[in-house]
Amino acid sequence: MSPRLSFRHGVHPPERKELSAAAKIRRMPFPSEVVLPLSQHTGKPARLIVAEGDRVERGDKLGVAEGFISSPVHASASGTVAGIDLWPHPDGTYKPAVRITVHPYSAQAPRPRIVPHWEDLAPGGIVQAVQDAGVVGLGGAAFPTHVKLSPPKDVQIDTLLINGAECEPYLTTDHHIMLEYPERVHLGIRIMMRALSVDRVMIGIERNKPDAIEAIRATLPTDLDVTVHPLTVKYPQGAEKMLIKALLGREVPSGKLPLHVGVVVQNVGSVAAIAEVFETGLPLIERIVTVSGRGIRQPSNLIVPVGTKVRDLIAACDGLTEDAHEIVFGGPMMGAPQASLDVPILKGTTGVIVLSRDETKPKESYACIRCGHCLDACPVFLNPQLLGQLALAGRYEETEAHHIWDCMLCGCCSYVCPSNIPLSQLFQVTRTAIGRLKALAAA
Amino acid sequence: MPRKATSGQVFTRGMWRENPVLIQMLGLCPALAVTNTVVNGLAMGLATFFVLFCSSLLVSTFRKLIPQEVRISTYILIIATFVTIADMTLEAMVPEIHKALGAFIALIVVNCMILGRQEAFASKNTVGRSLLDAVGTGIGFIIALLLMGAIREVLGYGTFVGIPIYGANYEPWIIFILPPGGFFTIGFILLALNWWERRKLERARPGEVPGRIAVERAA
Amino acid sequence: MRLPQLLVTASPHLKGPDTTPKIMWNVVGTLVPVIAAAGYFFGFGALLVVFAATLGSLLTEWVFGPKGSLRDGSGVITGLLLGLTLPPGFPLWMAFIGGVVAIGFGKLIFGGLGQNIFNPALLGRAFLQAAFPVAITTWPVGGGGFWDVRAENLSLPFMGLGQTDTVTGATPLGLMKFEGVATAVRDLFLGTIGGSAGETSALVITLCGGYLALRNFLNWRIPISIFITVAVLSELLHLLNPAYPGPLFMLFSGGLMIGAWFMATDMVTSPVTHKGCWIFGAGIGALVVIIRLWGGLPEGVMYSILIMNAFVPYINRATQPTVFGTRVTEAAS
Amino acid sequence: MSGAGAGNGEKRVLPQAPEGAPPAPEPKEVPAWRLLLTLGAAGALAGLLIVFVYQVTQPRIQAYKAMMLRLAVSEVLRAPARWDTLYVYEGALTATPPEGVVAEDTVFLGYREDGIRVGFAITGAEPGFQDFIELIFGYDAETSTVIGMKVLSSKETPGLGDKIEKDSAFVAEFEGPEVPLQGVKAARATGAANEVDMITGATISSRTVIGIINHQLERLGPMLEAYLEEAS
Amino acid sequence: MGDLFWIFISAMVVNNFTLFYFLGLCPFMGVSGRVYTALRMGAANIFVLTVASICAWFLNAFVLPYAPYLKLISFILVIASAVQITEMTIKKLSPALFRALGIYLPLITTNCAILFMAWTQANRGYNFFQGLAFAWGAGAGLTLALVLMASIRENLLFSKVPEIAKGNAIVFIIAGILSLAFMGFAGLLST
Ligand SMILES: Cc1cc2nc3c(=O)[nH]c(=O)nc-3n(C[C@H](O)[C@H](O)[C@H](O)COP(=O)(O)O)c2cc1C
Ligand SMILES: Cc1cc2nc3c(=O)[nH]c(=O)nc-3n(C[C@H](O)[C@H](O)[C@H](O)COP(=O)(O)O)c2cc1C
Ligand SMILES: Cc1cc2nc3c(=O)[nH]c(=O)nc-3n(C[C@H](O)[C@H](O)[C@H](O)COP(=O)(O)O)c2cc1C
Ligand SMILES: Cc1cc2nc3c(=O)[nH]c(=O)nc-3n(C[C@H](O)[C@H](O)[C@H](O)CO)c2cc1C
Ligand code: SF4
Ligand code: SF4
Ligand code: SF4
Ligand code: SF4
Ligand code: FES
Repeated sequence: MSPRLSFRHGVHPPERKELSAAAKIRRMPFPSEVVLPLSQHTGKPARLIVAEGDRVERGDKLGVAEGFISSPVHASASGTVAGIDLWPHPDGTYKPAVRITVHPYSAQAPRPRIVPHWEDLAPGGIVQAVQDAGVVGLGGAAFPTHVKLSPPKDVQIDTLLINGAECEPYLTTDHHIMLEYPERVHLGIRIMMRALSVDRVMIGIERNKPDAIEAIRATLPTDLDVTVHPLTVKYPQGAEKMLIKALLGREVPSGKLPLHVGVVVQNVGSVAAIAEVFETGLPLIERIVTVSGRGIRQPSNLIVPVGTKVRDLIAACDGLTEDAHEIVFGGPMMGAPQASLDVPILKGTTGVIVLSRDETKPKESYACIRCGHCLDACPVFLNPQLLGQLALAGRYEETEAHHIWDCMLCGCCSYVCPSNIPLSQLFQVTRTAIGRLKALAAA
Repeated sequence: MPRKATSGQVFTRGMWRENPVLIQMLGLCPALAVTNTVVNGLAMGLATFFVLFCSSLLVSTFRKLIPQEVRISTYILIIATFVTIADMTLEAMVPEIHKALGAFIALIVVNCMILGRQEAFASKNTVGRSLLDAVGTGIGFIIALLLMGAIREVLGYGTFVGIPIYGANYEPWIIFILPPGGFFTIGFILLALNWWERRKLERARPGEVPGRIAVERAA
Repeated sequence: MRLPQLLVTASPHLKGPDTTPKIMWNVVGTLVPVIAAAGYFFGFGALLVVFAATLGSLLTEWVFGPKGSLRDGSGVITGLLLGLTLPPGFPLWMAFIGGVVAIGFGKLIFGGLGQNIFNPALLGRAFLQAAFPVAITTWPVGGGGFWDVRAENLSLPFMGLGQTDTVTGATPLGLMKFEGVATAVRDLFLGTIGGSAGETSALVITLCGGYLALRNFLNWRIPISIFITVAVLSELLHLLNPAYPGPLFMLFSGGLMIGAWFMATDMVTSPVTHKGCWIFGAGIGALVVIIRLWGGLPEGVMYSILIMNAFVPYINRATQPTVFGTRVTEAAS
Repeated sequence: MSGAGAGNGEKRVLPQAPEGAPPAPEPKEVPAWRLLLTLGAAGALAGLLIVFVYQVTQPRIQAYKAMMLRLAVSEVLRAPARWDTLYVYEGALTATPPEGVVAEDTVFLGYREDGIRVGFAITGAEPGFQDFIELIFGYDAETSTVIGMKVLSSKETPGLGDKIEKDSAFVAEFEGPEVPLQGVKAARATGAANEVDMITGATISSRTVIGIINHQLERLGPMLEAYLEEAS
Repeated sequence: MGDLFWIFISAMVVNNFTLFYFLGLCPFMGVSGRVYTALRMGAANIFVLTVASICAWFLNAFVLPYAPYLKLISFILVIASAVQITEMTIKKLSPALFRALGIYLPLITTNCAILFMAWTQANRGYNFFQGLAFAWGAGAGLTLALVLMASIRENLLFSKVPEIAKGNAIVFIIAGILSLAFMGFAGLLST
């Protein structure tokens, strides 16, 4: 038995993965319209290069990367650009998006293209190809992957961590990728190892996915130093700092990045996406999404064209149940609630969770009783109790002194708080406010 | 620049509206330490009154002669003199009370209320006005001490000026003559004053949220 | 498709099982056996005292508290615990006043649930002890049937115990302190002794407190550190001078058990950090030993907890957790 | 009104400027002799007043003190006709201590009308429940009994600890018990000659009273006996 | 030695100047808003008390036997001047220390706690070391009360204290509760 790999604190929410764990990945039919926001990733939005009325083929560029920390956006279906307008974005705002009316009779076959042969490419070439393909992190943050693949010269990366933790309840996306496409994951790892010139890879998978662990183990390449590590089941095991702590025992310094401790963390989905780029030559235009929760009739794991509206996704899962109450993009712990059925699935959307009335949390909250449960839950060892009070009192400078910027908004504190105080939400709001104040001060 | 107060105002304001203890929070320690009975409070009040009155008289009389540089030392010297006199007089006349008040008579010397009145008023005003001010402030001080003493004695001993007022079987609330009771009593008085003040505000301006004012004040 | 009325709330969208009222009502539930034991050992009068204290608490909460605050259950705990710290023969009107003071000046004046600094129940008791020191140190002698209600219980409001010249039994601590007589530890453990209603059966209290600790409704570090400190200090002193009582006596006598399990652990008035809880508990333990052995009063649990309550804001300040990744930064630089 | 915010203590008029610096720059220089003169005049006036009042009040204060002492001594020594004041000096009692030294303690030896010694009156002080309890007690060295006790000053809790002076039953306990005294709870009294019933609810104050007497006698007892032997 | 220890403990907790004798309440109400300020105020208090204790011992031993009626006047004037002189010395020797304590010194020099300490020390006839133990006990007690109150008040900033209790009322009530809690130490000297 391998050692218990974990981090301190954290919480154990009900997993509820059984809803979709047995559903094999299937492809959903193309919807009649897809909506592709130009900002689907961390960093600058892509720059538009098509106009209304243009005909586009599946895989064509709609926008190009604007600078290094940016990523292009590609058409996920063949059709006509019906409009370029402000469209509801999963983050709750309206953002510029390209709306494509899907050609109803198209075979949706991409035009023939050259598949780059990764073994012949220098690391820089791989990075370029990854950027051109618009690959971003599929683990949720949608950070452009090519940036992670090009570490600064002065840091030495010694380990590549593959994040297969999938600690969020309900989600089974990464689970099924590992279960059904283990070879693709390994191919992606090979490519990344070449791009990063590292020779050690560790794959961390939570123990609640024994079949995925088995599948990945069974297909491990024998010529490389790639190892699989079952992890303790605990949220947020998949957060990169926690993963690094669990697997390597290293602590990423406050305010620093994993590369400062010589590590790059990549989600299994992102790795598989890289492999696909070099298998098919297609850019990142579809992804696997878990649709789950008691509010959906048929929980599924679907291959979804990026830009599909939730409405269509739900229809592909037999629709909502009577008591469907809340729709969340991502997992229920960190995911964003959606007010509209028109928001599109993005590259970084790991799942769509439809919570029924009895799964949503109670609304009534009480005064903080200083129980300290939030301190026990916080994986970054903050004092959410104090931070919450400071935030409520508007004492922003002190929140900064108490490391509000180290908070990863994982929601553990809110989850355990018996008084139901929306702590992590408060921190998010406070950080936005601090940012605005600073911008004002700078201007 | 506020208007110069009339003589009447000079006389009455210290009694209640600007009561030195309850409103200005000056001279707190005697107000708490010796008010476990009405009589002690009264004796302390009278002694303080005497010192305040005599010091104001002297300071305002000689205000033009006392140079800035040594004025504080001079005031302290004057105050200390009268306190010593009060101390010895009380000891000779009412030794029992003198014993009950203990060191707190000597502490009148540092009672910030007295020095404050010299610095803020007697050194700048005529003898007449200064005496009016001293009498007003002194009465205010006595009122506060009597109020404290009455509450504490009635609850803590079940007597008023030594006379039992509840009959024999009353169970006294000893806490009120102990130190915590002193703090609680002035706390209660301030609560009552605040409540009264807010009620007045609410009546004066119906519809307005009085909470805001108090929040500003507390901030 | 049917357009549902969508709920939009911030993440996380899941909520842990514990809620504040649930914790509070659980504590109320675990107090039931303790109260039952008090009734068993002291008779109906003890139950009346608990009832009067609770009535005072709840009425005050209802009249002056925020709307609906009775439902969260914390006011009930305050009343019950206050009642359990009083002698079974305590005049009911005084117990009622204690409840009023506990909630009014222990809790509501600070803003209500969660915002008070001092343990309300103990504040209520400290007030009563200072106001009516004789009544609160008048311990009934045993005997009498369950239904015998003492005359003192029913004394009229604002009136004293009367000149009935009550025969007072002594508590084990009083006996020890003032007359050098030790009580058998077995009696202490089972509860067949004199004392406040809740100071009796260490067995029942430990079982109930242990249940709360297992469910994480109280921080076990606090009682444990209290017990360890008291045991170690009293063992050391006992070795130095056998006239001092030994650790078992110290642990099982007086209000230490109910204080450590139910009162020091009030989350509102104890530190939020684990390190803080250890310090808090150790402080209480040390103060208990100091007051019991050298102080003027036979029992010091109540004062020890109140004093340490006053230190809690400072302890919280001083024991902030070390943020993830900051130790490394310091080491690296 | 109660704009009296919490910061009031800082706002009030301070004896000196808050920065602790000398007074702000003056418009015109005041010559030093005037400063000294002012202070000197004030000092002289103050001295004069004080000395005058001192002269007037001192006799009464002294008289009162003497009266209190007389009352106390006559109370604990059952109204003796006269008494000697003895000083404890270098482990012995003496009626006339050497000039200029401060005696460690004083005791009073009382005589009846017929010249027979009643006993010693001894003072003592120890911390009680709140603060020091100071008392005087009469002691008959021949029979080794305490013959009276009076509390001179205490700050014990009214209604509880102050019973040591106000509860006549307790005070009467000290007429006749043998030393060393033994404090007991009324319920457990055995009737032994050295027992003193303690006050319920004020055990600590009672014990302090008993303790003061025992400790003083432990210390002074041998001296008293030595003095008596020498005198007879 | 034991004697000195008990004098210290007595002045610090059993008969805490602020909580039982109500001394130094004005600075207590004024500067107990922040822990940092309270700590510095406490240090300044200990400093002035030390100076005052030495002065009082000196006066009591050499001056008052000859002129008892000058007790009050001499205490107040000598303590004030001595503090002034030490203050100027500190300013020269250690400007940093002066900055930390300086602004509080005038505030407390003529403060009741200081005078009471000197007065009581003289009345009880303490010798030099007993006097210092008394002064430091008193200073430690003042600091303790200040710091506890300050940390509680910092915490109170987060509480929804009812409007009528805001300001001084709640501070007095907390002081009352502290005083009540410290009653647990009563009698600590008697056994
Ligand atoms: C300016 C910038 C540079 C970054 N550089 C790297 C990098 O070189 N290597 C890397 O692993 N991650 C890098 N990141 C990404 C973060 O480490 C992290 O993966 C991203 O913020 C999302 O993390 P999450 O999914 O845990 O929230 C960078 C982020 C930013 C904002
Ligand atoms: C609280 C929290 C939990 C996370 N959990 C996971 C997870 O279970 N699996 C995962 O792949 N990424 C998770 N992430 C994101 C990772 O930190 C990290 O950004 C990601 O693994 C990097 O890979 P990517 O760039 O390929 O997405 C989590 C982040 C946070 C802040
Ligand atoms: C407010 C208060 C005041 C007290 N005052 C005194 C006191 O003045 N003298 C005293 O001996 N005990 C005093 N006590 C101590 C208790 O009454 C103590 O329990 C008692 O001395 C023990 O005696 P008992 O065994 O006869 O009850 C006081 C207690 C409290 C709570
Ligand atoms: C474990 C636990 C212990 C508690 N102990 C007390 C207590 O000793 N006294 C009290 O008044 N309330 C107690 N409460 C109730 C509640 O926390 C208390 O009334 C708050 O202090 C009110 O703000 C307790 C609650 C819990 C969960
Ligand atoms: S919480 Fe983060 S790590 Fe876990 S499944 Fe979701 S995105 Fe992945
Ligand atoms: S949201 Fe922030 S404060 Fe709360 S547990 Fe997560 S990291 Fe800690
Ligand atoms: S979990 Fe909630 S109630 Fe408990 S300390 Fe944290 S914020 Fe307060
Ligand atoms: S003596 Fe000091 S603390 Fe007391 S009232 Fe006067 S200034 Fe305030
Ligand atoms: S009133 Fe006491 S220092 Fe000012």
